[in-house]
Amino acid sequence: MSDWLGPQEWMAVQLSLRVAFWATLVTLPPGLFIAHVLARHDFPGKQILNGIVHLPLILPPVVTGYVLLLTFGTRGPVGGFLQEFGIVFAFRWTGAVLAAGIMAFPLMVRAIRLSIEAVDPRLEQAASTLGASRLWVFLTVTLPLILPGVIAGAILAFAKAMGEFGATITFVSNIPGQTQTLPSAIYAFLQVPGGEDAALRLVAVSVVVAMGALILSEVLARRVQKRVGGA
Amino acid sequence: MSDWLGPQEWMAVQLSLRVAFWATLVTLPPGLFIAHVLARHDFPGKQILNGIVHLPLILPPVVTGYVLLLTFGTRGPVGGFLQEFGIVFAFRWTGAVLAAGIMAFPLMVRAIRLSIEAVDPRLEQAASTLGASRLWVFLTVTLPLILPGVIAGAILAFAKAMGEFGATITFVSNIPGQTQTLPSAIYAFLQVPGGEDAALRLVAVSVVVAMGALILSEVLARRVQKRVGGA
Amino acid sequence: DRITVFAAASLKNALEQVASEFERASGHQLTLSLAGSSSLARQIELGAPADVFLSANVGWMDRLLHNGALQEDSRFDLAGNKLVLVAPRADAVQMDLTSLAATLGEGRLAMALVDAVPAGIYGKAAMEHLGLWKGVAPQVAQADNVRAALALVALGEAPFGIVYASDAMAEPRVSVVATFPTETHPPIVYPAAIVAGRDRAAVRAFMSYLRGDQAWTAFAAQGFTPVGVAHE
Amino acid sequence: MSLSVSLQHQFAGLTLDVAFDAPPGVTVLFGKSGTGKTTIINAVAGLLKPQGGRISLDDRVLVDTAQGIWQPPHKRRIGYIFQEDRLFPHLTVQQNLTYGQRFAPKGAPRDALDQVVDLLGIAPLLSRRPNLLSGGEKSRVAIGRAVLSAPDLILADEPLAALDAARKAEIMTYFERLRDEMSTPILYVSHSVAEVARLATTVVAIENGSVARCGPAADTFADPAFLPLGAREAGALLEARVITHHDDGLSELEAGGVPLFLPHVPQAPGRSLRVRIAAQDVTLALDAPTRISALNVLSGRIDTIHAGAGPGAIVSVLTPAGPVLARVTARSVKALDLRPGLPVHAIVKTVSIAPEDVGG
Amino acid sequence: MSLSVSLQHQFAGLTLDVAFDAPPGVTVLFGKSGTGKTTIINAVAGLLKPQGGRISLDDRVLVDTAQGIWQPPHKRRIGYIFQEDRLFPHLTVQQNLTYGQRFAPKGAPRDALDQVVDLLGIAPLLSRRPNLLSGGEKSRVAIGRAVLSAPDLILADEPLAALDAARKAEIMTYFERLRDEMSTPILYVSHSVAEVARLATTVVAIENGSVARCGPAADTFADPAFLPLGAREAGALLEARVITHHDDGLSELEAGGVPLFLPHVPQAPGRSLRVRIAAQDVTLALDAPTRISALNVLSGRIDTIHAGAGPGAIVSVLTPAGPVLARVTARSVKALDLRPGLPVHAIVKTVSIAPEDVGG
Ligand SMILES: Nc1ncnc2c1ncn2[C@@H]1O[C@H](COP(=O)(O)OP(=O)(O)OP(=O)(O)O)[C@@H](O)[C@H]1O
Ligand SMILES: Nc1ncnc2c1ncn2[C@@H]1O[C@H](COP(=O)(O)OP(=O)(O)OP(=O)(O)O)[C@@H](O)[C@H]1O
Ligand SMILES: [Mg+2]
Ligand SMILES: [Mg+2]
Repeated sequence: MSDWLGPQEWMAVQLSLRVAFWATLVTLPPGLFIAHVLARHDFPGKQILNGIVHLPLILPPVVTGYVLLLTFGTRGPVGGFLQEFGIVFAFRWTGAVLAAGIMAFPLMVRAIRLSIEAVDPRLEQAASTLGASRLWVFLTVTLPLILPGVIAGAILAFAKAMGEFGATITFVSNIPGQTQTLPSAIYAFLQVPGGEDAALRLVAVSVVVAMGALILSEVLARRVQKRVGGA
Repeated sequence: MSDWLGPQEWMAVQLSLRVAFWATLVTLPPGLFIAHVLARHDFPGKQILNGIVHLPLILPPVVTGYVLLLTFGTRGPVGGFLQEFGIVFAFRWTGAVLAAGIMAFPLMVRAIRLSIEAVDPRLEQAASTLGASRLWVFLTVTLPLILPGVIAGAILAFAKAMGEFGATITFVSNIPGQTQTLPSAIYAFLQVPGGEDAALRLVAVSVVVAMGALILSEVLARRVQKRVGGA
Repeated sequence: DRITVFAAASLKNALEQVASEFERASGHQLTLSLAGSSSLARQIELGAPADVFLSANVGWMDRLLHNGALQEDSRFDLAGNKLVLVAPRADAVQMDLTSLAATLGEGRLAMALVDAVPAGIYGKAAMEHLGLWKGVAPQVAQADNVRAALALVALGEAPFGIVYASDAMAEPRVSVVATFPTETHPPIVYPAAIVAGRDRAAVRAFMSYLRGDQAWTAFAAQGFTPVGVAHE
Repeated sequence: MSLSVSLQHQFAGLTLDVAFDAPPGVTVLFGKSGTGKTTIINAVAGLLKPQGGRISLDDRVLVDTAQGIWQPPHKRRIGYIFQEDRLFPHLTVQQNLTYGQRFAPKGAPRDALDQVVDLLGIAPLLSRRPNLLSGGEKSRVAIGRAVLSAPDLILADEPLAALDAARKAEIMTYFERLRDEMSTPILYVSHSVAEVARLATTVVAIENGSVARCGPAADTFADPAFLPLGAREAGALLEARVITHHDDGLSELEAGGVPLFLPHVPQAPGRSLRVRIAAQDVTLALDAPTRISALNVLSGRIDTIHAGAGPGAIVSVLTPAGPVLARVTARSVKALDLRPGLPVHAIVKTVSIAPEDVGG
Repeated sequence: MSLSVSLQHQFAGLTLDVAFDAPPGVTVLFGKSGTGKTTIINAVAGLLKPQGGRISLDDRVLVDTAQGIWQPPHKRRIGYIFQEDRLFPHLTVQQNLTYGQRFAPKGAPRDALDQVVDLLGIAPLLSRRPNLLSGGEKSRVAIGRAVLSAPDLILADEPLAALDAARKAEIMTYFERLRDEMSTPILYVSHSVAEVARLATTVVAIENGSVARCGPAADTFADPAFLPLGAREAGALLEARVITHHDDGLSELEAGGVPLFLPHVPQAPGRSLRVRIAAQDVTLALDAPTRISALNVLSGRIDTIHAGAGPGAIVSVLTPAGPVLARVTARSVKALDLRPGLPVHAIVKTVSIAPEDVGG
């Protein structure tokens, strides 16, 4: 493997995995929260929240990256604030996580929201008559029932994070070992004549990794489904 | 509006709408089919099919675009074949539809699949005892019940198609009036000094259009849900 | 007649001006497809309906000529550019390139992709030529194109960046603090050529219009520098 | 039409191995909760692929695991009334009711929608969706949906559990009509002998996954040892003929030459019908009773006495009308010195032949 | 504890306007399908926000629309046995059963899991998931889940509809224990008077969204005009005391000095209990009967005669044991010249006081 991939590409593979993993993990709690809010609550501004969540999907990634740079960069309002607490995104792999996470967010929210909407509210009612508060109902009834959807959302997010390029490179640019993810490396190879072979190797790695994650998620989801599902 | 947007930008807006609309419409039937197959059937190679569906999400869009160019270009195996029947994708708006559709496909399939998995198979059984064949069961029971998911999938696809850039520009280039979509136009503006304002205007248009579509889909989905759903 | 031009996106402003003037003068219609040189080159290789290719670098042009996708004798260098070091306007002071590594410290040097995108390749070559590359390499933040590198400097995220003079000129938030001598890097040129099999009167008319003074005014206005003899 | 079932299937908690024939008419499956009734019905409907066995409806083989035959559910032409309602939530009540009609063969005899709707009392609900219905309303719609699909066979899994007695009686009458006029065979799961006795042609009692008893309803119910659901549910069936309808609301019937007085029955004079007399409603007297409110007294001789596990006994009395069961205490058996051959009078309160125990 | 309900709510097809008090014990809601029973119970549980009204449990106000008070369901401490089972599909039976326990206050009196599991006969199912249970098994688990949450109030919406008679009787006994030992008030929906008569402290009959009748169970059942579900369900309640248990499996009780013989009851001698005598199980005789299998004869005088719409009449007889109802034909009323004041003998078959009609 290390023969086949140069050390720099190897680093990119590792970094991409790390970024995708953390992007998925970090977006999961807010994804659950927002999905629940959108699925089960009505409030003024709901459509606006929904729109904001979908923005990264609609905007060209470059624009998203630029917006991230403006807000989470060291000179940005949020970035500057967080910097005081030692949290820095600019030019760090954490920034790549942020970018990938934000790009993946709408996919995750949609998947989870659909699952929540499919949960029979009568089961949640039953739980509440048994004494479970809203939070407990969510944790003990809703969450286990939407697990297949959460897994689906997570894998979508992971896949998206593995493939994300435009926003990431715009926000944290491409620093080998720190922010150079697989797609950045692939992109670079494709920019120069004759780089196709090297790009192809990296594409193959991407595909293998993502397929692995996909199969894992299917197995997990199926196990969960079997517990809950039909005869 | 035509004052505010130049004629070329205005064309890009129209084209993007057209492309997103057709991309959504054209991917809907295969999306339904594949989602149903993945949700309700087991067969060898299922994981491979699932993986292929997710590929456009995993790969950097440039790679997807390149692959499309290689296969559906005038010199590509599929493109060359289709050309005999007068179907041309290369450097046509139809190619932009193809690119956007393929990029949006995994999102649509996931949304629909989740919805199908949430349908109580006992209802489908009931329909079959009443004499409905598999196809009828799907059309009269499954499909109406998953409508919210189909709408969600379609709107994800539409939003994605509106925002798709990398694969499109790589596959069909950026020809005003033919393949220049909003994101391509935004990209071009961002490549030269002083283009930011124009880019921003186009971003605003994107956002407004996509939000409109989003709200429409929410209203539709809610109406459907009300018919089916809880008290 | 309708002429389709596949051109590097960085030529957008100049070409649009040229296009409208040419259309008025000649009566021909001009369609501009603006994208990255690599995309355009591959598309032309695979049969894109382009008549003229304007590349932002020599590499892709060479490859297409080599493949026979372009008409050999039609090639010429349209314009050139200069490479400059920029800093955010607020803390901009003219400086010596050799002190870059020291001044940079922990800060980032924004460049386009140093192995893939022309501005990055030129920049890296220049730094290597000046013997500075080793010192700054770990600090380089590579953007996917030169405009994104410029944005990093303009927003103050990177204290320095290496970009084209043409871009730096139009960005009010940055100042040029040093210019790379021409001999430190391969010549920066934007070559043009007719796509093989697309040689028509109208296309030729456009190519010669591009060489003319009127076109040159437009390029010069965008900060491009002259190449070859035509405009000396 | 006649259904023939032979099934082997194994679950974690249940080994099912049953074989029975369901001749035309109503075949009632009795059995405690969890004995496998729904499992059997699911296999007949095609919702469960049995591990082994053969199910056929006349010549039509629905399943034969040995020959690898398997008809999918939608080809079986079965109207299944599920234990839960399973209504289509996206369709109105009316659309639910007519769902099966489009798949029914053109010429299939079927009841008019209006008639079924009236009978089930769901006319005001037609435009509503199922999620806005009460429990009993849902189960009535589910019944309508199944019978309106013009099925060749009806499977009914406790269809009346959520209904009040009055409504139950009406729907029982309707099932009777289906059985007789449409001659649709019905496989019916119930927990209550009283509820289905008048309907049943054949009785199949399931215990822990096997057939404990199977036979024609009249014989089975007349057997004092047949207590599938406890002694309280015992009772015999008499074949009777309507003689006339009296002005005071009573109908006079005749069974084996003995007059029987019942609350008005709808059948015309001359028609035959089946009357169930629950064992617990019968009092035995050694002397012919006079000046009592009970109108029906059947005289006969004791055939057998079946002492149960508890303090009771089931006494079978042979009367000209047929065998009648009486549930009495062991104490009475002793006090009255009841024994086979003894002449006794079976006192049956008119009214205790309740409407749902009379059927055609 | 005492529940007080006053409710106004309007649906497309129903205008609900009811007010009743449910004193400690079991309050039974009777009513035909679609009259609003589930709707009332949902409002008590907090699953429906009524358009108007007030519901309180002793001092605890659960809802008061006038004052804008609203307690969410999880604060109400209510054990709701739903009309459908609503088990959690992702939890095993055991986890379903113990779900509510973690939310119960620490010191709340509750039954041991084992005991409830045994009673409900679901021990072999503990590790299964609900989708693999039969209909009756599910409904038993649902009962267990509600009672194990140590509720202050139990709402039971036809909890026994899917069960056989034997299992029903066992669970009724258990509800009785909850009522007496745990003194948990129970609001119980049923379609069958016989099923709940022994349980009921209070009876509320609902008709088309309003309270048609409401009062203590004994009074209400003794009223010959109270026929919420048809004459077949009429019957009176007697207060009796256990005297002794005989060897032949009979228990001797005493009600107002009159001996009553019943199949063995579990209560110890000296304990009081309530016995229901269904009107249809009573035969009236003008002469004291002899040599018959019925062991119980209650002598008294006719109080009222309530002629129904059909051929029957409900005769109320005042006996030393209390009022007893008898359902007879109008023909017998005429033939025997029955009229208020006439001395008669009410013949009750021992065995017709079925186990489920006896309660403590
Ligand atoms: N898919 C399954 N896997 C394992 N066990 C099952 C499955 N389906 C049913 N069972 C078990 O098989 C037994 C019989 O179930 P069935 O539903 O046939 O009972 P039933 O006779 O209809 O009972 P009820 O009267 O309660 O509805 C039950 O104990 C049930 O738990
Ligand atoms: N959310 C609702 N919207 C409109 N109508 C409703 C709604 N919920 C119930 N209903 C109607 O109100 C009436 C009373 O319903 P409810 O469920 O209280 O009846 P019920 O007495 O419990 O009947 P059953 O014995 O059949 O369960 C029914 O006609 C039902 O269709
Ligand atoms: Mg069952
Ligand atoms: Mg109800």
